[in-house]
Amino acid sequence: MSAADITFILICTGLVFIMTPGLAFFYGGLLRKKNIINMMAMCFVSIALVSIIWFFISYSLAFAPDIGGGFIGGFDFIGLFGVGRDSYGVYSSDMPHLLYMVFQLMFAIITVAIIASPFSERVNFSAFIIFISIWLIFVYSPIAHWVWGDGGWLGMLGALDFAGGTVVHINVGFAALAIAMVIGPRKGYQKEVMEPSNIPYVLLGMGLLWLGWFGFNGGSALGANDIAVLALFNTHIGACAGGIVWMVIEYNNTKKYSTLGIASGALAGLVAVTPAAGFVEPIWALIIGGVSGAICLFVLTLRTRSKIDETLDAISIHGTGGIWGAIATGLFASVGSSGLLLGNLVQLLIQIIGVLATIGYSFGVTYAIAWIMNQTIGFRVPIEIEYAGLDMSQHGEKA
Amino acid sequence: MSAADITFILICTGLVFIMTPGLAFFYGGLLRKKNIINMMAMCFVSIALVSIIWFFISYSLAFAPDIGGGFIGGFDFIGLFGVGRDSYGVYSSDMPHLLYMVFQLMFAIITVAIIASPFSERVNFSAFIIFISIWLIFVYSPIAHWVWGDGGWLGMLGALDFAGGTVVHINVGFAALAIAMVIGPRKGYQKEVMEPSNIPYVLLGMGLLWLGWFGFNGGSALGANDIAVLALFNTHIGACAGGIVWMVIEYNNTKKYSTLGIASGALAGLVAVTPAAGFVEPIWALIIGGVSGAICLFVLTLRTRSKIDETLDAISIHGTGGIWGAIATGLFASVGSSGLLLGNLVQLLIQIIGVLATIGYSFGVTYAIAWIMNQTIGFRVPIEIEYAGLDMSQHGEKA
Amino acid sequence: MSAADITFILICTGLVFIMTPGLAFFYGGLLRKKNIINMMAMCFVSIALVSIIWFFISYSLAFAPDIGGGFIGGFDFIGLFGVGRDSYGVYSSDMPHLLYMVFQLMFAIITVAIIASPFSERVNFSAFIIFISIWLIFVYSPIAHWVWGDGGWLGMLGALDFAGGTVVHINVGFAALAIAMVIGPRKGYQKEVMEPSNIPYVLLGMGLLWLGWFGFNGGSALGANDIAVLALFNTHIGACAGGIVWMVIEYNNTKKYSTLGIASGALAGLVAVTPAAGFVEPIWALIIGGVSGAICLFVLTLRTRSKIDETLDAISIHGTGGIWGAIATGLFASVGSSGLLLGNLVQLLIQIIGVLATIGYSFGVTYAIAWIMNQTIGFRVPIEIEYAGLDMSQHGEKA
Amino acid sequence: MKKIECFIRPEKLELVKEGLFEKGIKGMSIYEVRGHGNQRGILLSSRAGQYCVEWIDKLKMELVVSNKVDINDIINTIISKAQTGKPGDGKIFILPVEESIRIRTKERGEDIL
Amino acid sequence: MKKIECFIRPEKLELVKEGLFEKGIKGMSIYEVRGHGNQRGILLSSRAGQYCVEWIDKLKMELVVSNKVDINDIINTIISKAQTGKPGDGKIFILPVEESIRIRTKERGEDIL
Amino acid sequence: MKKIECFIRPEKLELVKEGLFEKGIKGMSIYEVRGHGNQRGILLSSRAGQYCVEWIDKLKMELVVSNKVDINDIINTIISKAQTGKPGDGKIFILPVEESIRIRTKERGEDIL
Ligand SMILES: Nc1ncnc2c1ncn2[C@@H]1O[C@H](COP(=O)(O)OP(=O)(O)O)[C@@H](O)[C@H]1O
Ligand SMILES: Nc1ncnc2c1ncn2[C@@H]1O[C@H](COP(=O)(O)OP(=O)(O)O)[C@@H](O)[C@H]1O
Ligand SMILES: Nc1ncnc2c1ncn2[C@@H]1O[C@H](COP(=O)(O)OP(=O)(O)O)[C@@H](O)[C@H]1O
Repeated sequence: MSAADITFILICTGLVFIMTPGLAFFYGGLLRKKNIINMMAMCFVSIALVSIIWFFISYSLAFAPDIGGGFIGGFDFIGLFGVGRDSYGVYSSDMPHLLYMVFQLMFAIITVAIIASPFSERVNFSAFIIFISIWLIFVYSPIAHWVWGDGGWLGMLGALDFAGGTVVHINVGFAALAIAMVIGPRKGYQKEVMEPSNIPYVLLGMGLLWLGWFGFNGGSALGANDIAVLALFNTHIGACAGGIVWMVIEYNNTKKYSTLGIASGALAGLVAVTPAAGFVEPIWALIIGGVSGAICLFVLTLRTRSKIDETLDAISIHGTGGIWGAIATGLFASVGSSGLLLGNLVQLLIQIIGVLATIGYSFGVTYAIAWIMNQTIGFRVPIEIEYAGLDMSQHGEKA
Repeated sequence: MSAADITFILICTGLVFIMTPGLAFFYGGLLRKKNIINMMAMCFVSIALVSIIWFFISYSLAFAPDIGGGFIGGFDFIGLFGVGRDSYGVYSSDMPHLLYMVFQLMFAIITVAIIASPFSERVNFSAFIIFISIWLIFVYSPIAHWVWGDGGWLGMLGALDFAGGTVVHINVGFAALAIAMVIGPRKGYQKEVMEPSNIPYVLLGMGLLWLGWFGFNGGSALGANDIAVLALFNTHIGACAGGIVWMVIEYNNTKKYSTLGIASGALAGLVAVTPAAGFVEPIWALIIGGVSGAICLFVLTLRTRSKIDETLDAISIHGTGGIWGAIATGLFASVGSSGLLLGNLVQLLIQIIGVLATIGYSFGVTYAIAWIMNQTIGFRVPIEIEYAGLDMSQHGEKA
Repeated sequence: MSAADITFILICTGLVFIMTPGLAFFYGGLLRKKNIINMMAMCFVSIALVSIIWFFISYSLAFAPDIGGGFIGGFDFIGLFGVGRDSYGVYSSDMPHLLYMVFQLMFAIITVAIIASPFSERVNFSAFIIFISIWLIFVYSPIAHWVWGDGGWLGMLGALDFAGGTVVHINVGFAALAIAMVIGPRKGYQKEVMEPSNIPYVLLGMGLLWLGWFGFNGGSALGANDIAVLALFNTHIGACAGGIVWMVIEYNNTKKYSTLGIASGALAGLVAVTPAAGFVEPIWALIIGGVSGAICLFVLTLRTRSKIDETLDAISIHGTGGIWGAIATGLFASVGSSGLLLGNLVQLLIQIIGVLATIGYSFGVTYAIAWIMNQTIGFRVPIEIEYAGLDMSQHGEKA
Repeated sequence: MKKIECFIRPEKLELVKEGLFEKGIKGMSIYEVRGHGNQRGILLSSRAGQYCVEWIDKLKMELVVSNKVDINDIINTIISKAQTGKPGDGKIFILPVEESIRIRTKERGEDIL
Repeated sequence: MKKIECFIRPEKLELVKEGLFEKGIKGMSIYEVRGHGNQRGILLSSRAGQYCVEWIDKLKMELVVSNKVDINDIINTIISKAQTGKPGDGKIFILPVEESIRIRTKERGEDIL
Repeated sequence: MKKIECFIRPEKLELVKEGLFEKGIKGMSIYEVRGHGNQRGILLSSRAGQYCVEWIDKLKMELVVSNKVDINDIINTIISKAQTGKPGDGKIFILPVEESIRIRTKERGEDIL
């Protein structure tokens, strides 16, 4: 075991943790004032609930030795049985297994919190709680297993995903799309003005997300080494490029420097650089981030014109940026791996398989879960409550 | 000396530092808008003032070699004399003495800031400043010495307190109770509505406190090792369990998912797990946190029905959670120590002695200091000012 | 290479990063509500833009081997050519060159963001973007080279600047003064009330700045060692002393405990201790910080009575505190160096040369750039827009 | 000229506005107010249990209309859009206005409305 | 019917409200306003020294009362609760109201108040 | 006595206030309102493109003046200070006031204004 690596991953765990409170502010500020608490509550309850389910079952399903042909982990780590202070060489011999587990937990939390996007401003809080519990077990855990689990099929195939482009971003993006399609748009969507109520909150959230992402991508090197450094810098420069590109395109259209545009572009850059962070040289990270800013803005514009009210655009940013990032990794990988640029077409194909498999599974299974829940329990609050805002009715609180 | 341990404790020092600004937002958001700045000022002035007193006298009283039968440290480290860049083997040979000192300082700061609770919305700022200076010297320093100081009697007795359950939480809880009893309730208490004015601030504060607690408990291992990992995960899972339990109980009563409830429960969990963090297996941390959510909510409910306006419930959360945590450590300790569950009844008795001694000293001495100050200088602002809010009168500022 | 040092500097990079979002809140809260987004946008765009220019050119100008008699670096590192995962012994053999580069980048970002001060509430956003791009290349890069660059003349001369007193603070302070002089005061300056609109934001910003400063100064030791510890503690105690001194002086004048005063004093302390952090014993850090609180308040008072609307007082705090800190380093240095107190008058003279050279270059060149831009593109928005606020006109957003 | 002051539920604003537009009224102003009346207070959550807020957020809409307009028609429009039938729907008050002036043009009288 | 508009100190709100309740008045609305009058401005702290805010936060309470109510009694109640005797206590204005309507029931007239 | 209600652009507040001071008027109150009228909505940026906010921030200034004051003079002062000539400059309304009382002293009538 290495004290330096333990230090590094411990701190990175903290950094990834703070992303979820950051997301609460990022997302909350984008909604109308009457629903801000509801969004923050969704993020904070995700922290608590995901952790407990992870403890008892999800970590095992994702990271215990495979039992289903690369599809799902077994029950060896149920209740964290055997996950202790010793290292577990399969994942890292430099740190206690417990540390690897809690670092991974933070990824699961933020992923589940991002999924709050399509639930914004219209959904019963009980239904949200039930949904995310099921989703964590049946969607997140298997996909995490495929890519990072011991014996997961995508990992075995050689798919490159440095810090969770498929597991986190593509997954959550398409899950969000499926949910949005099932539960339908907010009342008044595309008719009434639904203004972002607190842009400083969005920027506070962005600051914390950006900081946290250093832990997210840097920590994914699982050690304090040159790859961690590369990943951190790539993360940063990708975010910068994404922010500038989005801002410039928006400026061309509107002659305004939208601050939300800078923040959204930086987020798009961060997402796209995630799978590539430790595999590419910085110049490619810059390009990946910049291109992501353009693509995500394009998809977001299409989305906002469509009937699909995937309110906070997990699909347009996480979904789209995640796909582009996964493919870009297949194109530009050169550090400890090789992509198309180094003549390795196979890698690109593997990446595409990873993307398609994730989209298919995530969208399909999420749609099914959401559809069944919608038919049975039902997601939507009554229309008067939707108009009056969820903060008062669901939480008895006012922002 | 170990560079990895130095890194770890340096960063943990930063994490514990950020808890106090976090507390400023957590506490500030719970008060009425006209007093929010006053609360934040109490927290920020605590940072500055405690540091300076610590420099000149308190660190010595707490951590210099014992001179009073285990009760108080001597004057060896007055003005940080001899506390330098070399390590001091009594506390840790892995890091400079200066680092140990500043890490401990951050604990003193947050403790003093928590004590702002019973001063909320009614107290002259000058009186607050004087009070905390005295309290740091006469209450915090001795109790820190008992538990952690070189030759402190509770430490010698074998009391287990991983990261400050007695020194920080029980101590501050009962001190807050004593103060609340001396200075009396706010005008209009239990008659007028005293609504929390900014729940997003509470959640921002909670996010920072939670993050900081990783440094608080993790750093208390004083090294980047498996115990630090254990402490960090226990901290996290205890908070999660506390948050869920409180939320569920509240939901049963009110059919609302109170976001303040999630935050308060998580805080209760964090408090209770503090003394146990490095001594128990995760499953016990989860149980300690969950039970703490229930107990603290119960005590808080009693408190709010009582005549005692301990406004932000340091007693109900820090006091109560701290007692339960100290006892639970005596019950469930099994890592590097053994509690009742491993047949060690003595440990439980020692824990109870620790709890009682801390309560007695903290409550008694704080009551005496507060009583004398109240008779002489006086704490309360005139009633018109109390109604108009302290921000304008004490600070000339508006939130 | 050392994993512990890599960990430390990676985390410090994150800490310095978060200072800029912190500054967005610190500065934003001091302005009127109609301009808060504009200020935050200036800070966030600085992050993105500086990073990209740094990548392509500025890092090379500052840190590539000297080509101009100690005045400027060459083009060896253009596009980060050759700045990779290996260490570069000239700056540190303990970590990848890439890490040293990104750590330095964060310093450049915060410096450029501080310069938003004189642009507050009156400037076209396009002009700001153009200005900072030029300034980074022609002012920041050379001065960074002088002090820290390989072959820089001030560094060769033996000037002591632990973490950027001259490069960051004096530089930005006098640049801000020059800009303020060129673009002139806001309409209504000294006639209308221009109240700080959000003091909690200022305090949130202060909390993040303070935390980040641990990375700023601590990380400047470039390793997790006793000097890093010393620097961190000196940073903290200097801030505390500055905060208390400013608060007490203000209290004597106004009988109010201004929270902005505590925050500003702490900032003054942090600035002054920056060049000295790793060179002086803690007691001197405390004195440097405290004296800085007094001097900066004095200069700020003069400034607010003058016709110069250097709105957020980069000159009074960063400029003044930076000069005092640089000189104080020459007086009190004793760790790994020696100042006047140890009889080394030469050091003091060198410090004074460093101060004067920085002031001269920074003020002169910045004035020239600003003057030319003002004559050509023009900085000011039309007067109606200035009255209506920049958030709507420049960004299409409302806080 | 008359001034119509109406206190409505915040969530009804857009509906009322649309209704007035259809009647050709477009000059109006909105205030955020807190009101007290027949509606029972709202229960909010504190850290332990609930507390009752007696002051309830309402919007007040104010429109000055010309005597040429059928005021009962306006009132009926507002009522039809703002009504839920539960306590708290609010009230409408009619006040006399003696003069009105458009700042932009200095014009006076009913026609500027 | 009359409309009573009174500007009061924010900290007096609850007292005035209680006083009105005792008189049987419960329909009222509150606005947050900033006012100017005889009261000198308030000194606030900036980073250096103080500045004077001329606009002072006040609450405006508005209640429409029926002619059946003794309006002087209401005025006296408000005064007795809101008075401190120092400049800034505020003013009460009485305006005529021509009609009032309850949105919930479409009822009109004095009796809905 | 008359009540002058005027809706103005927020950035004109200080100018109007100064103008009124010069005329010897110092009692006044300010409300933050959102208004609708001839002014076209404002375009704001969202994450993608722009959206139009129809409700525009305005200030409403309210001043009750004594009959001894030349009301046209006051109106002209306000207009001269608040006018930009572009839609959205706002309107002034004059309402009758029946009585006014100073809370501090219980004095009544025109002289307290
Ligand atoms: N007499 C009144 N004067 C001023 N405002 C009133 C009056 N009566 C009602 N209001 C306003 O109308 C709102 C709704 O009134 P309420 O009595 O609760 O409903 P309802 O008219 O349906 O019985 C109140 O919250 C208050 O803002
Ligand atoms: N003529 C007026 N028109 C409108 N509002 C007024 C008028 N006079 C006073 N006010 C309101 O009443 C508040 C208190 O008035 P002020 O003159 O300061 O106190 P006092 O009535 O005790 O002399 C002011 O802040 C303002 O909001
Ligand atoms: N009839 C009205 N009743 C109430 N408020 C009005 C009325 N007409 C205008 N206003 C207020 O005045 C503001 C400016 O009016 P607008 O019609 O846009 O400008 P202009 O008077 O220059 O044509 C509006 O935003 C609204 O707040």
